[in-house]
Amino acid sequence: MSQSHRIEGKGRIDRSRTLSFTWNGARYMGHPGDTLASALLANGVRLVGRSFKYHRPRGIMTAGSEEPNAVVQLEEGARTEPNTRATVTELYEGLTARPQNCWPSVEFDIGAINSKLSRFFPAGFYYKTFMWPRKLWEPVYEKVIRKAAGMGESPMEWDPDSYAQHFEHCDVLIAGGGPAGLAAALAAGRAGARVILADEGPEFGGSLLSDVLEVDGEPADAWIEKTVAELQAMEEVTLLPRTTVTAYYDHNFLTACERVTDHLGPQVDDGVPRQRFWKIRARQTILAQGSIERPLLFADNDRPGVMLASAARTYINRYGVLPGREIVVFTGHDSAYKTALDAKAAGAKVEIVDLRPDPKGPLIDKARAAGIEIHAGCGITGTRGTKALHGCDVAELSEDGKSLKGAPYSLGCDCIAVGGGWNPTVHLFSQARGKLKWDDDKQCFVPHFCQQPTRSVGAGNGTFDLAGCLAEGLAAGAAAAKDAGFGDGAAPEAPAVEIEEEGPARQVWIVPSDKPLGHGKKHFHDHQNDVTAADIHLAAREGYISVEHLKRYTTTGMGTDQGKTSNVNALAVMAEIRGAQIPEVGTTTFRPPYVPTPFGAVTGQNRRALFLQERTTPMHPAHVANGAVFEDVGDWKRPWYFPKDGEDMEEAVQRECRQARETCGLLDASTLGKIDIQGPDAAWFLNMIYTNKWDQLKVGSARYGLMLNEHGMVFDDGVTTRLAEDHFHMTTTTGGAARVMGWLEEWLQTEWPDRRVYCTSVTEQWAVCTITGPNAKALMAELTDDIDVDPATFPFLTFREGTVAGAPARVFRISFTGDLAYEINVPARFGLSVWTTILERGYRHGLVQYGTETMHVLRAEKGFIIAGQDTDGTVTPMDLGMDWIVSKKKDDFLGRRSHFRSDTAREGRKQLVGILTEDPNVVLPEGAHLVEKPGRPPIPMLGHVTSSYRSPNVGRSIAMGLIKDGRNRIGETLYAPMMDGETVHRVTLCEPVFFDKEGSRTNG
Amino acid sequence: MAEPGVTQRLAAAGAAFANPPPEGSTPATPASLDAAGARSPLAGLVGPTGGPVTFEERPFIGKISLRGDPSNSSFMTAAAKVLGASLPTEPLRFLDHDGYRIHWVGPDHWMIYAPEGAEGPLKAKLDAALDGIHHAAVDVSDYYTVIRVSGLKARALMQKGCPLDLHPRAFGPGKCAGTVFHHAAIFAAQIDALDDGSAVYDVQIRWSFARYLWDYFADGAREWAGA
Amino acid sequence: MLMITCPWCGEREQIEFSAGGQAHIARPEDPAKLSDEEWGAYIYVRDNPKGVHFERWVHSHGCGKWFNAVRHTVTDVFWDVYTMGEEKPWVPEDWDGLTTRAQYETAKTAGQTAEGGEQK
Amino acid sequence: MTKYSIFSLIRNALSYHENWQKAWRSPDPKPEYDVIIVGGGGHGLATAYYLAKECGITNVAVIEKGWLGGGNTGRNTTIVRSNYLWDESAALYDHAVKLWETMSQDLNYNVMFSQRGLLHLAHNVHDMQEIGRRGHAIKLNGIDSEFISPAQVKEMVPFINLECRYPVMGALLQRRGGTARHDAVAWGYARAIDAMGVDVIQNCEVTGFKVEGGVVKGVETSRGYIGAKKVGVVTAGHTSVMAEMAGFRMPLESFPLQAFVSEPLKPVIDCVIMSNAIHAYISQSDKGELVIGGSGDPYVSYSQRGSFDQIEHVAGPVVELYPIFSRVRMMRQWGGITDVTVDRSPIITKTPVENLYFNCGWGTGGFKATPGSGHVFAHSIAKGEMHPIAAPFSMDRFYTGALIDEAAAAAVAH
Repeated sequence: MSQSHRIEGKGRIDRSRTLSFTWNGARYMGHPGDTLASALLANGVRLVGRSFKYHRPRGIMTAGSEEPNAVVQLEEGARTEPNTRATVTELYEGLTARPQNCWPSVEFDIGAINSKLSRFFPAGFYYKTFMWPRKLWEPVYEKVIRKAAGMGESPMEWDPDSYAQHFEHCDVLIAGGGPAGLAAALAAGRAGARVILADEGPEFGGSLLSDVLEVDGEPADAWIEKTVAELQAMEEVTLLPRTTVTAYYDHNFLTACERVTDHLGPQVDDGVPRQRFWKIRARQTILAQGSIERPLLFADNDRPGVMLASAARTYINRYGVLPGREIVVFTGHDSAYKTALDAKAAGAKVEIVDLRPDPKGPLIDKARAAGIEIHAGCGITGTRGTKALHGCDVAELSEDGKSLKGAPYSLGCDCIAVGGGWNPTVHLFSQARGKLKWDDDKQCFVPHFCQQPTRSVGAGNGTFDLAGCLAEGLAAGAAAAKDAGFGDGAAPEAPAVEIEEEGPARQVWIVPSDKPLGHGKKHFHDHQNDVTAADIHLAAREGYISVEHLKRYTTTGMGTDQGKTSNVNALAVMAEIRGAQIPEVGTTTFRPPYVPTPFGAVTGQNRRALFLQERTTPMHPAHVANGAVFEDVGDWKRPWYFPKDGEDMEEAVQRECRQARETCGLLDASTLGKIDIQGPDAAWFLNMIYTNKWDQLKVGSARYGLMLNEHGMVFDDGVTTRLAEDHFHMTTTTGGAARVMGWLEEWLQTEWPDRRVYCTSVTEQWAVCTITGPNAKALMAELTDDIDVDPATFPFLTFREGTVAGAPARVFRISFTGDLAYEINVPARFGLSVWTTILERGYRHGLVQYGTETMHVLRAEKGFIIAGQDTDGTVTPMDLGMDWIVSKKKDDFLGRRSHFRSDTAREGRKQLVGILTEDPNVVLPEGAHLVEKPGRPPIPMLGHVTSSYRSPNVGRSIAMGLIKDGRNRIGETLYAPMMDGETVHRVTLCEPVFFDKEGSRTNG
Repeated sequence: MAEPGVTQRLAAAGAAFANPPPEGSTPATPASLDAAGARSPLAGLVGPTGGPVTFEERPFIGKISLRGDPSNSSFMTAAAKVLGASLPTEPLRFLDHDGYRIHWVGPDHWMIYAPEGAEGPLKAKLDAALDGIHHAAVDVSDYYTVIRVSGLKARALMQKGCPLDLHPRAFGPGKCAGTVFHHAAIFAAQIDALDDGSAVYDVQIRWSFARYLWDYFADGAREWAGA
Repeated sequence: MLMITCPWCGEREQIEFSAGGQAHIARPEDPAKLSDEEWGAYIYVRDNPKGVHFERWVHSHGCGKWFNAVRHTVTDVFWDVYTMGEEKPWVPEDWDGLTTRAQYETAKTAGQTAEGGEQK
Repeated sequence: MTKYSIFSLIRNALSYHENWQKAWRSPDPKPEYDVIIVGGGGHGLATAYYLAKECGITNVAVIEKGWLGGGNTGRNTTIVRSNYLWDESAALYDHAVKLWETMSQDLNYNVMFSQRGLLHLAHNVHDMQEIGRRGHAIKLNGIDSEFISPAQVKEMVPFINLECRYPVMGALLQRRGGTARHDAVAWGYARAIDAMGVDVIQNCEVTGFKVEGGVVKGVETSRGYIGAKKVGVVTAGHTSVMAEMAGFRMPLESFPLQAFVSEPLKPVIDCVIMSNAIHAYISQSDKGELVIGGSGDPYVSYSQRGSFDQIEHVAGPVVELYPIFSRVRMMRQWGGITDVTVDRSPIITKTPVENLYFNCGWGTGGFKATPGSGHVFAHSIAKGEMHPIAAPFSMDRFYTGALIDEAAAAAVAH
């Protein structure tokens, strides 16, 4: 199909190359430099989608990221992208896109029935109905609503592309590379500041690219080229085209999304990110995002062919596309006259409908001179054509603009270019907590005050003329640089530009039609969400007059365009209704991001293998080689169990448990937290941190300790060894390591700064191999020549230094199994070799390597607790039956006072007890609750099972739990109802020790 | 039935990881124990070479964490005697003195690098010299390893995950800082800067986070592989 | 994301820090002497002001040091930071109008000279 | 109050919707009320609703600083569930869910409560133990709760990445859990109480309490003094500010919590999915937006905005658990102020000031409790005696130590 609407010789597109693309199943041609929207218009395609609610046919309305209508499903399969703005999608060879929200097709859309029934779907209709019968809500009503709602379709395959993040710091960040932004960058750059200039588009220049203008006596292009060249030459200036500054957070932290390869179309992932997400900390910012033209609210203003005057001008001048052959420009402002003139020059038949009874000024004269007919004091009262505009009705308006004077007459047209005035793009300023003020002359919100160091310039600051933009940009650039410590703040001289005089504008917020508002014809202000002026009247009528209620009730401004073209019109209508001024009605908050941003871009590289670190011990390669199944413990990968050929978890764990007690076992305990504590006050410090006493502990000896928070609840435990008089080696749980280190530092630094104690984390300095079991001694003896491993001379809870398996080692005689055990600590670098040596030597001693599950079973057989499993932050040492570890001699330690609170001190709290099922083969699920008598829920619960295993060494299932008044209930029979609601297990409470109750095995 | 030697099976399996590393990073070679039976966390991993960014592990550097009170002159003098240079008290600075690299970590905390094997003697000397003076000299040589990142894109690679301002105006040779690289706490020191804009950093990382950081670097460097 | 000035390391990104809650809560000398209400207040009750907040931060991923800060909880602007043990910085009675650090500095100088530099 | 129905809708359509009544009046404050509720969010409005409907007290004013439902009511991720661990919590939240089930009909306002089912994913052994414990407890409290396998999760959410970091090991399913249209809850209550004669007063800020002899007499407001026999304060994030005015302190801290939505998509997720280990929770609104939330910032702030790193810490998990959403775009993000207690359970309580009642500390999870909270609070205020369900949530627990620690056991409570 030929590009029927191209204008010979116009535009910034590269006509030497042709790109083919597919829209809605048909093939079309375009050129490099086109957007999908400009290419569609060039090919005479007007109908590009259906609206959200009424499924009305819609066409391209803007030429920027504010587009409400032309949001399409780009590409298919893994790379499909819903809700993509055709107006900012750069054309590439082979691009494929289709319209959204229509079925079976955009031309014939069943959903359009909604349009016929639209009077039954006013704003908020769903709040008023679908309530009866209640049971139909989810299966029927809501299902239908959900099907009808939504826009594009989510990809259903994993995103094959890669993304990246980048932290950057700069002195001056400039958002927007139009005339003002370029000027600002120039001034700041020349002052020597670190500058980042980001612009949404592929090339800098902004509005200059859409206009026919001169700077310094030559076409604007030349000035842009010159300026960009100078900026590129500056070492400290970073130019970021195709980069949208998406959000402005506190303390001048901004984010920006750079579309690195999107304009090239789908790429094979060669490491170059599809998008780069910038996280920028700027000393100063300059916001030069320009402005967005306002549509006018007139009857049926949503036909395909109705577009913003500025957009029409952009299509003509930048893309060399004539948006229509018969164009009616509808405005109350001078600026739209430029569109009329450019369109006329490009060969279109042009007429102007001007709200002003007597428009005056140079542009008006030019239009008249060009022979363009001006319908002054008139408004458009209706439009014709459903899938494409083919005419409109025009009538003279009354003085107050609220009614029609004369009878409407009709004009033929296939495009209406609407210019309803300008809204500065204040989104980022507002996100920065900036306060806006209403400018009555300009009839728009402009930046007022902001607590953050930012400056708004150009159209974004309500300065709409080129000379002003350049001057403001240069001044702001120099001033920002100065505030960041560069230059004297003097602005470079501004280039000479022609001063455009503009006459006064006329604002008519709702253009009347021959019918009362809401009767038949529709005045749309939010084109995407189908919200009309009548809906605002309805909302007001029902009391939803707060701007936030209005927004939420009518959904105006809630679409993918976030109301860029609709919010101010909505406010204005509400203001008229309330007889208030627009600022009294207030603005809705501008929320980040400025344009929707892919989750993938925000995530960057932090996905898949890089989503979160997998921490492993020095022995990990051996574990992998030995076929370990791993358990996630915090972000550690710990061996869970080591299945032999064909074993399932149960079998492997039973074997490991049995063998560890019969002969000996080996555990990788490297993940335990380790903290080196030294200083004259170290013992005093431990007295405060732990519940038991430490000052008497002999050098070379170790002791178990419980750590409480100030609520008196157990939060960590471990064994701490006195290496020297004022030197301790503390161990913590794996999960608690960081928390405990932070806890110690917090108390030392904030509460006891005068105490002489230094804590140093050494968790990963040491790899830890724990050997346990009857044969541990024999195996140890083989591994070391310089340590006497005899339990008699190397007693329980002491430590020795020496050489083990060729590595310098600290060996601790501590045991988490209750059996004779040696905890061998070697520098991490030797972890793997020592581990493998032990495995090889151990074979003859019947050594079995075991994982965390077996570790849990073995400790449970002895009733040893796991902090975080048998405790949950609500458990005191007394609740655990560990009164013995709470010193009665100390009058203070962290958490002590809380034990005397009425509820903490009371009898009958939940206490740790052993639980034996009547049927020894039943292993209770952890988390199961015990009750006095089973029955129909609700049933009063006594507490829950914290640990439960099948123990080969006890020869039956064993469990522990926290049970109300548990210690007094020992011997009682209770019941454990299961989730199926039927099965109930009889259980008996007992002491939480199941194996070697007398503790005879600790010394082999 | 005799159990096959573990080392053979190690060799067979190699150090595969539960989650495959992202493209671009090579898996560890089997076990890769050195003669002394030592193995560093990144042993056998080979980073990109020749391109605009290169990185490699610098294993087994001796590392002593030293705590002490800088306002206590006897501490400062004693430490200076051992090291031959006084501990830097200016924040975020490190200095080199005959084989030792002394980093300011915090107002009462220094990290001293020493040649492999020299950490033991150094710790002993410090403890001896500081006997009776409140201090803590702790050997953390294996707690961390160091990855050296260098090249034209070294800074760009670092800024993919590090929030520090590494621009020459803000950082530079002789500067060091504790910071983060996404989920990993790191200690970064700039060793060198060349006129062409390339930089050299030593990034200290905890043993168990080393692989994460390495894989991140490897993935992040892919975009310059072609360059 | 906040930009926080560590008294030792200077301006750093928030992700290097951990928040430590209200500052200047001294642990009672002799907890045993406290009533349940007093003890409960010490462990659970916090100022939580809408306005000037004296709070603690720790540069956990930097130099590891705890320090205090004055931050306005509506503007989230840090007015001052100071090391543990240092005196609370002066804060104007009426801080409603103060939205920027600069405004605070001015008020501080003015206020302190007015009161002969007294801390309050 | 004209009844809303399909018929009234059609009738009004014929007159171009020009005859709809105001949903609520904008009255001037009377000199005195029997009860003043400070805070026009869901909880406050619900309190007034039950005062009027069940306690026969209609001389009530709801005083709102800004606009109705403008606080956390309009800022949350609309999740409703009652699968809490402790008996006290389960009682409170299930009381609420039961009221949710008939709310649209009770209020004659469609709050779009849909019990689309709510999943708590378990990603490691600790998670499994946690949902195991919670699941059994909920079940024995007579509340619906099921364990489901990864395969069943896959059936409900076919595109989920079960093999993510911390692979999905199972899940706890509450079929009666779901979502509701948050704004509609505030509007529905306001319309209903207005019809019963309650004054809903917006843009009226409470600036102080009048207390005589330890008894509250009324409130000073930006629209003058208003007397009251009893005052109930339900101001979420601003509770500490209110308490300060009344002369006491609360065990609360106000933290920012952020949430965000994606662009609207055709239906893709039908249930609510929560994950603590991979920290994100997600559902899809009737408009098609993915509604996503995560954890809050760790510092006190009243700015109703949070840090970007929290957004990042939720977007990452979303992509990890649901890699298909990588190309879907975040459309809008916002923040609220959550008043958080140390045990992550609310405070519904008498105060040191007689006849002054506080309902606060709902932290990140208040929306789900709206009707239940209002119901028990109304009865407590009316009787002058805490409702049995509310009693355990009194503020004494912070002195006796009888915390209801949902934080300790169930990690974050959304």
